Amino acid sequence: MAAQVVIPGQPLYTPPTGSVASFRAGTGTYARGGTIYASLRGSCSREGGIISVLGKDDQQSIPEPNSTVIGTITRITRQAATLSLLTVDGKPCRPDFVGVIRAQDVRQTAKDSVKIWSCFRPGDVVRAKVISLGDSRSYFLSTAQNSLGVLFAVSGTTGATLEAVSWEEMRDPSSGELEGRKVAGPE
Amino acid sequence: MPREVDPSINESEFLHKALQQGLRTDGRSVYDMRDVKLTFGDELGWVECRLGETRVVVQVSGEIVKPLADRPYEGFLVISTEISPMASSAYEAGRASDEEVLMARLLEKALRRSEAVDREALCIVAGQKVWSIRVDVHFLDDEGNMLDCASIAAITALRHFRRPDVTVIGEDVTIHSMAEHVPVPLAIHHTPICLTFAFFGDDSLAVLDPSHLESLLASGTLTLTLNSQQEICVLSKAGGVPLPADDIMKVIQIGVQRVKEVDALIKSSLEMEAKKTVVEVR
Amino acid sequence: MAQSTTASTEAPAGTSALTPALFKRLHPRPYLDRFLQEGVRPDGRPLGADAGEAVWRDASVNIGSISTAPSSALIRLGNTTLVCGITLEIAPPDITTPNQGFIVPNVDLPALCSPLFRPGPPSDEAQVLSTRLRDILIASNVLPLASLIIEPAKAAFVVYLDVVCLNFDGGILDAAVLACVGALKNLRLPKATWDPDTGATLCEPISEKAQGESIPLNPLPLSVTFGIFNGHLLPDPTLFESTLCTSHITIVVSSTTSKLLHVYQAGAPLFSAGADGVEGGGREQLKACIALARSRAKGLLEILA
Amino acid sequence: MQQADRRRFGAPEGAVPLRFASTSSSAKPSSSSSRLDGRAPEQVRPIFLQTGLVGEASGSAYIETGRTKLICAVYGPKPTPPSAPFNAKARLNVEVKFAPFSSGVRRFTPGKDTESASLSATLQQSLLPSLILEALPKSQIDLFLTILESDGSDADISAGVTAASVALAEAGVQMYGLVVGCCAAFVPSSPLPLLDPTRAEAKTATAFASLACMPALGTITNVGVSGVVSVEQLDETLQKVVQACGQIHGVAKGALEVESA
Amino acid sequence: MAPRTDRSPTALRPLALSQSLLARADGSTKFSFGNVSVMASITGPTEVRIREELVDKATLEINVRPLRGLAGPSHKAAETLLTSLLAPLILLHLYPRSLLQLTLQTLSSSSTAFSTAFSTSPSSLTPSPSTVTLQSLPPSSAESAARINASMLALVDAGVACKGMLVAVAVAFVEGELRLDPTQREEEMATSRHVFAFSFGVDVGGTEGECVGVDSVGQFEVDELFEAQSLAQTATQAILAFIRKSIETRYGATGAPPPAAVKPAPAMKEEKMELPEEESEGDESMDDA
Repeated sequence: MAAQVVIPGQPLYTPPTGSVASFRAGTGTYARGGTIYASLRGSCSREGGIISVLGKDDQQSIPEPNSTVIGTITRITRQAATLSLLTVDGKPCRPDFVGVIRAQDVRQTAKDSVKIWSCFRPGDVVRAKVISLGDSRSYFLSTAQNSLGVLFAVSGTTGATLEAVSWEEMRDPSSGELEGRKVAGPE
Repeated sequence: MPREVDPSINESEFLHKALQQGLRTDGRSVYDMRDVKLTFGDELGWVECRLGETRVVVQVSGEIVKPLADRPYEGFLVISTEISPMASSAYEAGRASDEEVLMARLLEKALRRSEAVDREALCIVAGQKVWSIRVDVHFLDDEGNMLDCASIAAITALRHFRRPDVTVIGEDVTIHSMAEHVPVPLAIHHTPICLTFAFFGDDSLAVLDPSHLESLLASGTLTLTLNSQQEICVLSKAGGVPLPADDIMKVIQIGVQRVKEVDALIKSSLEMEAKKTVVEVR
Repeated sequence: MAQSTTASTEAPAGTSALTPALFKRLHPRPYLDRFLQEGVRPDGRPLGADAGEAVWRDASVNIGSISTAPSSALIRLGNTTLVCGITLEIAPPDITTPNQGFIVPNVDLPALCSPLFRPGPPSDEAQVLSTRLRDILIASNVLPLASLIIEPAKAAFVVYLDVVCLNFDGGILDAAVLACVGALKNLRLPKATWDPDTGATLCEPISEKAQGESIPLNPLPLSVTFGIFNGHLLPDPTLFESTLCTSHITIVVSSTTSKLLHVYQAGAPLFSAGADGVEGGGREQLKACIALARSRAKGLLEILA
Repeated sequence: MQQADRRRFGAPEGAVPLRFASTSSSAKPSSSSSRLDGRAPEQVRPIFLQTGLVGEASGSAYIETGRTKLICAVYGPKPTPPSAPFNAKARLNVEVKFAPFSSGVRRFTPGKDTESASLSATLQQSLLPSLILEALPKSQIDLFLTILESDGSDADISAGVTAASVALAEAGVQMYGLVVGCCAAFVPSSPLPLLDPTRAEAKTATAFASLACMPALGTITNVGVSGVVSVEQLDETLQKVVQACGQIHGVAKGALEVESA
Repeated sequence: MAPRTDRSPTALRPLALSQSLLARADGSTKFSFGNVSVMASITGPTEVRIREELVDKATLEINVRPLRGLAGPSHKAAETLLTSLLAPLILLHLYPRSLLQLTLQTLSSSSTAFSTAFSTSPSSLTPSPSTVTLQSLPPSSAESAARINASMLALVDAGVACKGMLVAVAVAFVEGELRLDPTQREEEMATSRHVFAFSFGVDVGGTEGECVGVDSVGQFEVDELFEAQSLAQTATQAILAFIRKSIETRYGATGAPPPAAVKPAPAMKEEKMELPEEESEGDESMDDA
């Protein structure tokens, strides 16, 4: 059943005078003078004592701490790998969001011995998690989880797509050569 | 955009030491210009000037436009000096560097403000139609001192250029094709030529026509615009080291001599070219 | 091909839900290739020469919707939307062409129409479109410049054709040509007289009584663009398809004659010469494109009428 | 100036706008009404409002009221340019443009057009109080508005505010409520102020009032009065304008509901 | 318009080519069709601005500059044409994160501005011509073809690796007659103008050449287009032979660029042609077969 469409500014809930509010304001809403209003255009849900409004699915999203993002590596240095983000939480985003995976955020263990070059190469498609809003330029990302890391990579020499053989290596099926990567496992 | 690379200390020291002995890296003496080579095109008003490896092409063209309301008797002389990355990748397309602006202004002063071209002679019908003469300066190769090269090319091209003959009856204008009537040269009062000196260090050592390396290492430049009648049209010393007045007078004396040589070269080149092209203009 | 297998092997290892939108974003080439292998385009159009009219996007024209302009046309070509508005001015003819007025076409791709463009002066792409539009309009001579003369050598109309894109989804040149032609067809020039005493031109306002003069147009140019992707011919490509195509060909045909008015193709060869091994194999395919363009032009002409 | 001209095909030398022989073609108001188009003084023109016209934009709206036609698109939230400092709130960038054919004479000024710049500023001021920009740290929202047909800049800006707010709502930018705009002109020929005046009506006006408000919350985000008008008359007028805004809000609501259905 | 007297309708004007003329550029070439000549210079691979940097290939920046006046929208269109023709041929991925800067300067093209007399007096106004010509469109086809050739040769001079050679030529129909390499005046009087670009090399056209670019304006029948294309193909083969000879001389013992001026017969056929990539330096690498 299609939920009721609400528009921004529409009052969703006003507690009866004198009684305690039975709903709290969730996402897509705001409270003013006790009344909860919608702040988004979308469908309204009242679950678990929280009123929230969900926008449409194809809404552009911006990265927030804890978002899962997918991006392409554009640049690597000794200290960090830079990504151009493709998706945020499974939704395509604008290409000009930039994220950085610093060497200490690549994996959980042996953080000090991380060599960026043996974890990422330019062009790799990587899944990562946002750990903070970062500086004015880029978001700080982390791949320090089993499910995070390189999803897709091609060989620098033959151009063939690499296959994962372990957490740390991928193989070129055409030449059999091994290349180092921080490989993402299944979720 | 790749920036100009600073010369190495070795290059710099070598050049300075040689200069102190009155020697230049390309074998010239301090007040020598590099060879000026003028080439003319099939088209009237097309001139290529090479000053050593520095290379500038100028095309002069004319069109008929309406004059400004407050100057109904005056034609236009439009000088376009955009340096493309062809001259050197240090120049960015579509964005003028300070150096470029300075060069454009000096060239403008040399050609326009010195009234080299009689603009009133460009009038066809007062307040209605005048010639607008366009000087497109193309810098092809920057091996130093593009300004002098451009000024020689531009004034030579202006003297080489011919505009179509025009007959005016009342307000009606007939423009004759080049084949029908012999085209008309522009009224040119004099031949201003820029000469640039570069100064090095405190000992106010000056060299004429600095090469690319010399202009990178120079502490300042001085540009004179002179004509063969020994008149100074523009003197511009922009920044750099402070110079005693004597030194300035000295370079002016040298300039006066050099400009005569260049003027003679332009004249003889134009005469030789005229002999060739006479055949073409029927 | 290697890449498309990648995508399939990646899906199980990767995200739990590789949605179509995500697939399109991550691997645009395999995404398009998969569609084409199934004989269908991402927007549902069929592929193949015998698919008839369905290979084109819907086109519609709305003439004269802008009342501040003497004539205007709003074109929709699939999602692509643009408006061509005419403004008139009067100028003395160029001294070398005293019998001709002026047509000044300009295409504006404002930042509004697509995230590809920034606010500010016209982008390179807009300038290229303006140039090609001008070349097509002038070379086809659709509006004879001589018909814009008010008084020879003294005064002539200047017809500005300003094309403003509102939604940018490929096929802009095709839509822009259609919009200009639509606006020109509907244009009426006010009656104008040049006064020899003042040198000025006075016009009679267009009203019920004085409807102005409509200009007899020459055969109309109609532009049709094709994209080439992986050996597939994609008629009237969308923006997404265009960015992946290795080559484009634009054919401008004449509405009533058999003449072509403009052919433009640059980049990877239209059809690999070795494909059929015969000299002129690409030529047959170019002929097929031209035939397709002609049939499309007929359809476009109908919506203009 | 040369810079801008080089990227377009320019006007031929000496081009001037058309001059018409007689300009006394002004239509007379119909007998029953004081207005040229037969509306009652407090009646606004019918509004056509549609969302989603610009496919790649986060949100967009096209509005047509009488002869005023304009389109608005919102892009973002997107990252701020690297040069911008860290900002805990989103920035709202507004750019208003006139189509060259929007105003009768060819409208073409390379570089900045002062009228568009002032419209941009008004639009931004009218919208900012409605937006919850704190929800979008270090990002930027671009709002572009193109006026295709203008019928007086006051009517343009009122329609523009409504369209912009609807486009922002469609883009999913959090806001306290929809903003709609309306304006009124005081003309000597009518005892009552004329709401939503056309260009012809605005020409004779002695004073103007324009207002942007959030009818859902009953708050005003921007109000401007120019010319001489008595306080009582203004108060009365503003109430009428707010009423009209209520109607416009209904249209805006309708447009947003249709799209999501 | 009078028929051609100085050469046959299917003959080229004298070609001229000289390379490495400029001291400050990494590669330069001047290419001429008769009096239409274009200088091309290449700088790079060199440092690229971060904003324009491409991770996996070189950024190709092209600037086209006219002989007279300032560059306008039509020069942007010329840049776009060059980009779409050259980008597939240059092995850009060999130079990631770098800049290849190509600048084109038209050095000469005869002006047709005052070639005929005209008058503003009403009595002398000539009626508009009955046949529709491209008079109102500035002539540009021969210049466009010269630009393409000069660009390609500047790349060769600079030692930028390419898959093959690109050669272009202009063709026009004047009063129903097909004319190769039209003059400015012929372009103005033409009913249609065409620029064809052919690529030569393994996988990109072989020795016959493959048509990779067409830019035709005017009014023409389909068969005319093909007729023009065939003539252009033969002509580009001849131009390539000329280029080959000229480059061989340059890299041969003599060193100096030849004062090249040949009038190749249009009948010149492919027999003598060899693989063009093998010429010049070793960097003209071939893609895997």
